[in-house]
Amino acid sequence: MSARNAAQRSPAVANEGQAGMSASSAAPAVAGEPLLRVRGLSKHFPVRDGLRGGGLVRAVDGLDFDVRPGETLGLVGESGCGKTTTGRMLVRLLEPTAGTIEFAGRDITHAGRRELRPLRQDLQIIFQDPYASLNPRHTVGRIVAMPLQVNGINPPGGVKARVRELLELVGLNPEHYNRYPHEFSGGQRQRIGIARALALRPKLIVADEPVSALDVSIQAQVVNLLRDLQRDLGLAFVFIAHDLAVVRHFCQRVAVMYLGRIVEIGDRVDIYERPQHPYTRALLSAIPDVTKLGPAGRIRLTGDVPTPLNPPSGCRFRTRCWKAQDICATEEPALVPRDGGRQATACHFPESGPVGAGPDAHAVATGPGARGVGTGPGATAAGVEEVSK
Amino acid sequence: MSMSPVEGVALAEIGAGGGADVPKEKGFVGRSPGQLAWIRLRRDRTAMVSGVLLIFFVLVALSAPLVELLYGIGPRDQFQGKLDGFGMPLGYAGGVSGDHFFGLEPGLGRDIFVRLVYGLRTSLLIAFAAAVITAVLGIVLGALAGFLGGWLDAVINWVTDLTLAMPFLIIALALTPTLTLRFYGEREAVSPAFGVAVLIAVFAMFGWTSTARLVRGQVIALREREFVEAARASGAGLGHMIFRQLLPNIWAPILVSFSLAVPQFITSEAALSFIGVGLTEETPSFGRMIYESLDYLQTDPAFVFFPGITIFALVFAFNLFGDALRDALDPKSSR
Amino acid sequence: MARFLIKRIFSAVLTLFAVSVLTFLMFFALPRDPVSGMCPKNCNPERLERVRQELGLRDPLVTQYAGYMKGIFTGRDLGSAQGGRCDAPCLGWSYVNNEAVLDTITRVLPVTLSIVIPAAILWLLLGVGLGMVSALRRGTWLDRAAIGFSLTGASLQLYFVGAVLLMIFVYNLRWLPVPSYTSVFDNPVKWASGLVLSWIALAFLFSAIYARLSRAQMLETLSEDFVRTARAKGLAKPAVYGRHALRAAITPVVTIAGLDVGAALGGTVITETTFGIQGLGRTAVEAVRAGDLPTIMATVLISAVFVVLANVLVDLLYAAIDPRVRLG
Amino acid sequence: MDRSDPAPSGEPDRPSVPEQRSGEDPYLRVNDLRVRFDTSDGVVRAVDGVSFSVQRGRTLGIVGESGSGKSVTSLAVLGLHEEKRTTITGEISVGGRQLVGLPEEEVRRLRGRDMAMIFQDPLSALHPYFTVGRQIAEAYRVHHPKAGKRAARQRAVDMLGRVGIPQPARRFDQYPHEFSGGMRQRAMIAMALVNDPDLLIADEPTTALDVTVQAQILDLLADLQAEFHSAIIMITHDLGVVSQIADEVLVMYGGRAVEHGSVEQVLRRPQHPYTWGLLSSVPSLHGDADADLVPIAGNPPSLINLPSGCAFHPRCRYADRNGDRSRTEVPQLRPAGGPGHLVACHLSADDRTRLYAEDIAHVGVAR
Repeated sequence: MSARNAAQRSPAVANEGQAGMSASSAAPAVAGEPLLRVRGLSKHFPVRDGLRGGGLVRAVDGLDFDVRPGETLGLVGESGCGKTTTGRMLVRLLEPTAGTIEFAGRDITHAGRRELRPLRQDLQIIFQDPYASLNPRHTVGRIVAMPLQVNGINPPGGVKARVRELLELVGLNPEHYNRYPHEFSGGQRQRIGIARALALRPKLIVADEPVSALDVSIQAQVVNLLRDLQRDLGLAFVFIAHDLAVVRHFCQRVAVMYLGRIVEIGDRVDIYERPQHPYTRALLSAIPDVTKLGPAGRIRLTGDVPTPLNPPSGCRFRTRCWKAQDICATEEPALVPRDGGRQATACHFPESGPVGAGPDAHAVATGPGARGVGTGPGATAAGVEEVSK
Repeated sequence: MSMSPVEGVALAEIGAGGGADVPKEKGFVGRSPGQLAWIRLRRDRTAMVSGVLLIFFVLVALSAPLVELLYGIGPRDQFQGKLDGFGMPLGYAGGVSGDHFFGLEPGLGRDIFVRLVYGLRTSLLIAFAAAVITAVLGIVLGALAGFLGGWLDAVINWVTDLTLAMPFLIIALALTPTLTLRFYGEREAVSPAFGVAVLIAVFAMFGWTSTARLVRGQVIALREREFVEAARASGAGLGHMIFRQLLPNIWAPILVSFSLAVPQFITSEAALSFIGVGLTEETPSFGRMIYESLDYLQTDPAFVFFPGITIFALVFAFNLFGDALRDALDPKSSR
Repeated sequence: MARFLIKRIFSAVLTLFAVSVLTFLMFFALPRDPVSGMCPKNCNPERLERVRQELGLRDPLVTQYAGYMKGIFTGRDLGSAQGGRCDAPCLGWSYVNNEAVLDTITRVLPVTLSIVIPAAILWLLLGVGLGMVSALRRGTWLDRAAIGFSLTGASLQLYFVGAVLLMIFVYNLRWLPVPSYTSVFDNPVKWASGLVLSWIALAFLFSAIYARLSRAQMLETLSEDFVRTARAKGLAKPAVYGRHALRAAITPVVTIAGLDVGAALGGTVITETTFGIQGLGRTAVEAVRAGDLPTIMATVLISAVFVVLANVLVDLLYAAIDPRVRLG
Repeated sequence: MDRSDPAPSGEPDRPSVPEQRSGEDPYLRVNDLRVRFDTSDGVVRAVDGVSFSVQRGRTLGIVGESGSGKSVTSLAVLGLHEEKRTTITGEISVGGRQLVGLPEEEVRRLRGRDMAMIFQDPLSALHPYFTVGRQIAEAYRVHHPKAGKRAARQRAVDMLGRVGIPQPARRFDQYPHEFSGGMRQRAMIAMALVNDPDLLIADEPTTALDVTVQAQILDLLADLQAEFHSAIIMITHDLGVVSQIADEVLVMYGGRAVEHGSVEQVLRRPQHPYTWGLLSSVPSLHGDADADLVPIAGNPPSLINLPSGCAFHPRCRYADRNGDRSRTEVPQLRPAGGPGHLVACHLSADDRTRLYAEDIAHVGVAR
């Protein structure tokens, strides 16, 4: 199957055509049309605030990326970076404020329910919380059959046979058809959610933190299952996660988000071995590494992520960046390839080389820790939380 | 008095994880949350006792004519011969005897027991009908307001506030004769069935707000649940999401609120009769009997006692059962 | 905050307006002729018609309504038959009681307040106290007794309890006088002894509901993480329960209490009828029976004002208790 | 074997807790701790014979999945379990005082003063209606009844500054919901340390936080430990966190300790198949990203109905190597080679060495 090929495509080829990321300069893809093409995607939530009258939370602010058939793109970032909002917009659970989403060559940005219907079958979502994502009053059979039923599809052999097939595919006993979600463990529930997403034989699945609510020993089971499915069925994935190690094991390409923007996007090898954006480097070095004992010499970011209600001018990362200069406050860096690198980075002063070997090895951002927080105490926490509700 | 909303009704099962719900490997047909609640209910002695009592009350009410036949006395039969010169029943405790289980009414000398049996029928009929209508109204309005939000939600909310701001008893007091006069002339005899229908209508007008608020709150809490989003992401329409995904998850609190609304309507019906609205003299009703009995508080306490205790037993049984039902549907709520 | 208040007040005014219009319409459909009740015997049809004209009952509804509203805000002249000039807030003239409605209200409102406020204090103390104790002693005999008490209370009828209380304390034991109202400023002892039974009856029923509610709230709060944190700090139990848990558990109780008190202030019809005390509720009932429109309008509006006001106050109170609530 | 009769400590085949690296007595010593809850579904043996000790200035990591008993252990040390339904046996000695059986009032006086706790979710662990500062000052005043309001406030502001909260005097008067997640956890830490406790228990303190904030908090804890010289118990499911901060590691499964040793021993030369599973199922930032992870099969057990014998046997790839032993006999902790390294496994030492080298050493973060 072509999925195999896709998975093993050489990074050089896979990366071409993705380098120029802005809408105008996006070069035509070499390996066929992208399955999903996102340009300038934005979501702004109005917030009401008793004192200041209100404002806009720019949860997602101008994303450009493509996903090709059978490709896995990881969307990583910390809480509040807009990755989940992006995922919901892709499957049209949220209405984008601006930008376009093209799926299989069709603009679906504002398509109505009827227009979307044929596309729904190709575009599915897996949720984070295995407890909230299954209707507790429905049997497993009904849950998995729901997408078929809703779309009035009667597969050859009948719905029941198809559901059994799906349950088997995700490693569940097909005889458990008549059981209820509460009779399953977290990992098994997540498998049920995956079976439901597969029911319509989609081409692209948005997986929103599919393993972060699971116990460590169960996480690996589900990651392996998703990898197998991706390979065997030739599925494309947008894999949303905060755990960079999990993303590395699942995704061919990775986009790093910060405050509603993509700050770096590229092939797995590039992102993990040669990250250029200081934020990517800080993220990677912050992950506790079991292979190194004791406190590691890591990049310490001070402060918190600023509020998306009032993001910093210019480069949004500058308030926590140890390399920030005057230009960072005035000019927003574009997401373009730098210094001959293959990945695209939105930074005026990109780094090079592996984390820990570059000049940032022991970089510690100095200055008052308040820099990231100073934009208004209540706003940082409350603004973001209001949006997430 | 306000009809206070059912508090603390949370969803059963969801997130009730922990050591208890480990998959059982035997048997391939699972037990639904409803079946589990039923099993818990069956194990609850209070629930079973109050449930049996309720069924008994309902059976008695349904078979009122049969009771009359067996008892041999009708609700309108008068036994003036068993009253003394002041119209007081002869004998002890208001004339309790083998012929008249609960004694006789002073004045008219009617049999209290058989009138209570018919009063029970009237009260239960009104209460159940009102509870069903308010539940349907409340579910529809609450679910729409909660799910769709926006201006519809604002309008329904405002109407709810308005309804709550109207003094129920006073409006009911005024509305009942008004409605009656719209359909019957000044001197025409009003059929008892019409009186009952008017009462049900008045209750429906004022009673839907608590169910609507409850359902609205539940729907808002569930609306953003991922299983609803999963349906939406699969292209499900409004009907599927409300009826297939949401409502099955809020039956539990609705059921509890229903089981507690019935005794509330029984109480309200009695309260209305008490201030002199509602049913006509010949329709036997709890409230009317108590209202009339209060004049005999000193002279014939038994006349106050029997209707009072019967209505208490009925409402108490409902409340007990409602509480047990809540515990069964939501094991976390108390205990 | 200011925005919230403006919005809330606007909605409240709209509600009151709707209540007044609805009441007005409803009572004009009332099948009773107030005028014929005024002179039962020696009235010929012409004279009745003249009185109707004089009272404005032949004017279009809109004119009548506008006149009524004008009276409330600016006062109006009601004509010699109705006491002449009526200053704002003019609630009209009752042709049944033959007095200005405002005078009726100022006479009966203190009665209802005297019934509701002490009863509310009593039921809150009793109900919340009982609920808290039974939550803290969950599963003990005390808890079971409290649950039993509250279920019993919630199943009893106000008029039944009232009747039994009257029978015991007034007629049999003769400890208390027949219930009546005396102003608290004239004779506090008489005031209390005349109303204490109504307080007990109301408090018994309501405290049952509040005991259930606060027990459930307290149980929920006790399982919260911050209660565990308070214990982890080494706080003694009274501080943990009294300061940390109670504060969070009481909030929803306060909300419901505000609404209940608001509704009760609008007239405790059953209580007043049972004990034969002439308060707002009984006045309203009598007005309805007599078709006394100005009095009906006044009592319904006052009762709606209490409910709406309670709603606003509860919202403000909620924001004061819970810093997370932002009024916006 | 009859395991209902717990072997008293000191019995020959029961190894003592790992020997201490210095002469100092351990500040916390837990011996054969058993915690049982009575529930409507049956008796939950949440902790079943766990022993460990921590010295001041050192950190013990307790690792396990949900339901392994790790959190219950820490709550039992502080005496925060629900008294009515919980039975605790064994020894818990804090600073030389035996806590099991001590009246609640005396345990309370130790709580927050000698031993303090940080919880997983600071938003729900802080009271939503009180200012952060007031909650910290309150913690100080409980144990310093003579301190005035102003002194307590000063102390709380100092602590807020100490844990790296900017503008502490202003932050004192803010409510928890006005803090960000990381700041809230810092405030929790300030509250825990306000009385200079000798023992600090941190229950998954970084699980709810982002990685960059997690790194800040771990650094902060290490700095504060150097400053206050307290003993720390770090409860976590994340081996990465343990590798950064712990000196010793206790791995728990189904309410029992399955492996215990220095961080070097447990993470570099793990002896228990469960520890292997944890290491091989965690994806790594290095090595072959395309290689499949090696997960642990099955699901964590129910504490009400624990598998017989070795609780891990239904999920263990090597359970059949010892005939029926894994199913029938509960393995006891016994020395596993290195000094103080203990493991509860029926596999022979040779088997363990060979299997680890063959199956595990090259996957996941075990590499």
